[in-house]
Amino acid sequence: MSAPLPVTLHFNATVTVLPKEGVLDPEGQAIERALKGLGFSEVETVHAGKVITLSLTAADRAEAERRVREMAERLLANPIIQRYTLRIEESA
Amino acid sequence: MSAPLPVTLHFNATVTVLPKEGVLDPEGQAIERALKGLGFSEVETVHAGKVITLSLTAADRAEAERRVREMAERLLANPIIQRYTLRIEESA
Amino acid sequence: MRVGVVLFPGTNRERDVLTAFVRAGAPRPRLIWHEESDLAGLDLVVLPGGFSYGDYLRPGAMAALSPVMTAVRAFAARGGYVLGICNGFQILIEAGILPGALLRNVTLRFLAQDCHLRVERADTAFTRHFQKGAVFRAPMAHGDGNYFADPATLARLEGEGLIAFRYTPPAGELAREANPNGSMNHIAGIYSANLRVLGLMPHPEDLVDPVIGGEDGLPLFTGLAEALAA
Amino acid sequence: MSAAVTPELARAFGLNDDEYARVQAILGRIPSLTELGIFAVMWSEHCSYKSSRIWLRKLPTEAPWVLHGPGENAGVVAIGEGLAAVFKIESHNHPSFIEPYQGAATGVGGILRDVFTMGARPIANLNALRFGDPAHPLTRRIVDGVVRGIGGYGNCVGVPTVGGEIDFHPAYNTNPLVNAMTVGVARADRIFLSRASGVGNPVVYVGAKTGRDGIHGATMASAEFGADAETKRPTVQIGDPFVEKLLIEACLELMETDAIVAIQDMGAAGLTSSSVEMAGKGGLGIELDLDRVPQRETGMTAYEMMLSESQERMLMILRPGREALAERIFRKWGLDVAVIGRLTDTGRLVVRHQGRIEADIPLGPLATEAPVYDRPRQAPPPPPPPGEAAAQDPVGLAAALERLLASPDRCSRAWVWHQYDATVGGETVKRPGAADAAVVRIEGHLLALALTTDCAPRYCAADPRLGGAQAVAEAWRNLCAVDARPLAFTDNLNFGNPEKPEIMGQFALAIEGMAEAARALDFPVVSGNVSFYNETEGRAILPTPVVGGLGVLEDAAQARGIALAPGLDLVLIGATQGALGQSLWLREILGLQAGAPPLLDLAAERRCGEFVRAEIAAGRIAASHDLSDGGLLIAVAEMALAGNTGVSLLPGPAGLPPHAFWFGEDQGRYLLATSDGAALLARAEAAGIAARLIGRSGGRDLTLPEGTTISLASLRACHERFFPAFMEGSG
Ligand SMILES: Nc1ncnc2c1ncn2[C@@H]1O[C@H](COP(=O)(O)OP(=O)(O)O)[C@@H](O)[C@H]1O
Ligand SMILES: [Mg+2]
Repeated sequence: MSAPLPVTLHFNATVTVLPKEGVLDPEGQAIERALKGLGFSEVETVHAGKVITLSLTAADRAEAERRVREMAERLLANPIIQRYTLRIEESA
Repeated sequence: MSAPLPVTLHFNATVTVLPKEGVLDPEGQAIERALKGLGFSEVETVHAGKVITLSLTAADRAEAERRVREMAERLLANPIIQRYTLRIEESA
Repeated sequence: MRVGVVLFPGTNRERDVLTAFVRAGAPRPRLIWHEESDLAGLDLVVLPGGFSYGDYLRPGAMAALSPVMTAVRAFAARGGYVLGICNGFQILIEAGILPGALLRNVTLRFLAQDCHLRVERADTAFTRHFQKGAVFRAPMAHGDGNYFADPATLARLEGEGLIAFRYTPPAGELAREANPNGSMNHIAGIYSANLRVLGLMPHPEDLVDPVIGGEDGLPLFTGLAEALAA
Repeated sequence: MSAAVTPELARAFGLNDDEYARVQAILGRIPSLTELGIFAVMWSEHCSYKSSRIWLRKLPTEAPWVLHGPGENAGVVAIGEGLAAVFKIESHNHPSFIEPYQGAATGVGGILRDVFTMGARPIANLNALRFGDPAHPLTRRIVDGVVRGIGGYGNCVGVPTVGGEIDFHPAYNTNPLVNAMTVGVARADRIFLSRASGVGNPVVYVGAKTGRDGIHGATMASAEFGADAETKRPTVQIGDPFVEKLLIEACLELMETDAIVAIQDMGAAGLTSSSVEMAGKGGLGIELDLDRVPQRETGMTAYEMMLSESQERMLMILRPGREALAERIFRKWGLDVAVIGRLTDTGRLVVRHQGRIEADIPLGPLATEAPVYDRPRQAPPPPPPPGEAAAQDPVGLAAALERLLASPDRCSRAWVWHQYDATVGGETVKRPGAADAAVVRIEGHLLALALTTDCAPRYCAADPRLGGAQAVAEAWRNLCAVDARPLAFTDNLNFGNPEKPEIMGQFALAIEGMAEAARALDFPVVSGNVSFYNETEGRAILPTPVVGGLGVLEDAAQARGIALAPGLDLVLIGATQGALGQSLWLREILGLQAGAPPLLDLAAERRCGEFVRAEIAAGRIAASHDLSDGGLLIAVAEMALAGNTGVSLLPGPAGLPPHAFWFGEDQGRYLLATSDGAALLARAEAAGIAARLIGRSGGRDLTLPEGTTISLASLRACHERFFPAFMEGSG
């Protein structure tokens, strides 16, 4: 009658947090100017943001993704000025 | 006698910069504590870094990659404390 | 003595440094714009504090690439004296003129408070008016002052006596609470191998006047004025 | 783009039907969308002061040393040696709730621009902050973001943050107050004003590019928050202190030349208010060609450009032919510069974009027909009688002292100001925590300015008139305590919804009280700001009229701090009745917010302040502290902690319960440390001033009159516990 033992899998997640479209990105602008100053004239636009990598356990990929999304919404990104993207990979 | 007109392609590049192994990452640690404090006990380790996204033109993917790598080495990452990864995609 | 003070976009403690040299009896330094590259005739180049290029990306990273830094590198290689304070120290490090890196403070907060610095050697142009082992007070004001170096570099700095100042309590012993930014080996400032380039995080230039709260930082400037007197 | 302009749209823009009718009458037609936007922001509460204007006129604004009073970007007072101090305070309350870091940061940026616009180099920043109950779930995040934001901006631009104040109260739970003050110094004969002149002169835009930031920020600041505050979020502006620093240097460099006729920062309602105000004050017209505005985003409409609140921008009128000079200086500093229009003699604002006229508005009526309201007022209930509850002391002096010193409103703020660079510039004589007012010397001079921000909202809530007067008197007192000659103040009137009679009643009375104190103390208002609609879901903040005071010291070296040295007599100056109504003791020990606030005797206030200044100037005072929240014993403890020197206290007067003597908040009092207490008492008596010897400094303990001894170490632990524990509580 016992439920199947939950398997725990390991995942690596990368949360990339960038300024929302249209929101001023002073750091990106400063980097853009610096790159152009170094002669990288092929550069068009630059944005700067944060990346958070984390390892975690979850029953499956869907759960890992759901949890990391929750972390992003509650702590890692500020929805007023930032947007975020997730990448999740199962690890060894 | 004229050389073939160089085609210019557009690329989006993402440079992800993270603390090197063995370098203190107080921000990653603080995020880890905060996540655990919020009840995300499945989190194991956290690292925090920077992401720089840029759009640029180049003749081909190899050139785009070479140039972005050069940007990373000269400005975007500090090899003493950071490692970086690149991702390049051709854009419309 | 001819002193040049470099101005980057975002430098904000240049006037503090000018005042400190004037109070030390030195001639008023000349301001050098970051796009200049002529340092001829100078005895000492100062990179003052501030937020060059807004501290974006990494403090000092963009300033390190400016024309004047190519000149400063050559100037230092010729044996010129260079003093980098706070953001100036970060720039020297990013430019590879001094080794290591300055990470974010362990507190993850900007630290603006007085600290105490122990003088590790008193036989340099910068510290000749201090006693070896003396402790003096200096304001600190930075977000990224947490000194880091790989083990080999650290061993070399220690072994060759290139640590200039360490954070300590007023009595001079080593104590973790007195090292608020978390620097390795409590390092607040380091020298180049020839002892002619000094980088440090705190601001002795902001404590050179009894009316402002003390003259603890003045010996650095009077010492330099004497050492480099033409 | 011209969306159909309808009365509904006008209402959505914050114009009521009567106001919208006036717009149509002025134009003689239906406004374009851009015109509607311009009228809406210019007639918003924030820009037009429509509910407050008639009341602000009651404040005294003149004195021989006042060079420019309200009406300019900032107030200007002569401080001697041909110099002038330029200063103002401004609120950024709503943005700081929505995005605490950026809200506070851009608040600092905005007030800096008001000051350097006038040609002054900013030499100090201060702030006044009010947060919700520490136990409220949002409070910690807001405190963290606001403190980081103030530091993040001020530290980067290199202007020392030297003072401020912080209180907590549940009334600010979802409506924190962030008031930022900047003080600058200029040559008195080189003040730049915003009045445009010279038909044909170029209108020049400098600074950062225009994006879609904060469109409708000004109208947002003029509307109460509902539960839908979240949906208003995209209007938040982002600050770039690096660009601001460049802008300061570039503007001051251009100001050394003769190029500038008039200059105005682009604050609330950006291009609209700056162009309208400059041309309007000059009685001229102005033409703008929006195609020339430096733009950060593509496809911006005229409406968006006129209303954008992108930060770090300025508008200037140049003398003809000086465009190239300006361009060279701004390019050197890496900033955008563009001629975007010229002055005309039409008296109209004409806005062109992509070959179309998007707005054509007569400036005269836009200003003269702006609404002004005498809103209904309801007198608040009379101040409550002093309570009986305070007669008994259930805990004793020692326990009460420890509790008060540890309370959020009285504990050490070092955790906060240790994140603010207070020393940059090398001229900070008295840093936060060192004295009642911050003291900053003027480079190359002995002269110094003393600066303070003050307000006791709990007094204002109980008796707005008395509370308003008290805020002015307290600022004045703080300046006297460091031996500065008080010159003038700037004020930030933070109130709830003015459409509610009880709020308007508070507002009017607070102003009357402020005016009365200002007159009695010869301490005029030279600039200020009104922030209404500080309410969430119908609940208003406490009335909070913050006063930012400025005084001058002829010699920075004479400034006194609060730090005690051993071997000194402590003398209390001013009369003590033991006023416990609305006191911190009552609140923290008995849990009561009750009774009438302490009375203010403005004549005695003035006598005591002048006496204290004369004593310090004569070199007889080693340390000085004014008495405020928490009363005498708190002041003693603060002086002891600041100097790391103990004190032995003498018993208080017979006939007054000890807790009333030691914790009463009677106004107009100071605590002075001097080597000869008897002589000081004699001089006070001769001057007709109440004075009393209360103890002597020395040792490492505070010894209370009944003999209890508390070590400085344990007092310090109480004092310093709250902020780190609260803020580092979790992540
Ligand atoms: N409470 C007040 N007391 C005195 N003057 C005030 C007050 N509120 C506003 N003012 C003055 O009214 C003018 C307009 O203020 P404001 O709209 O805040 O200026 P800005 O255009 O710089 O934002 C300024 O001169 C200001 O000093
Ligand atoms: Mg203004």
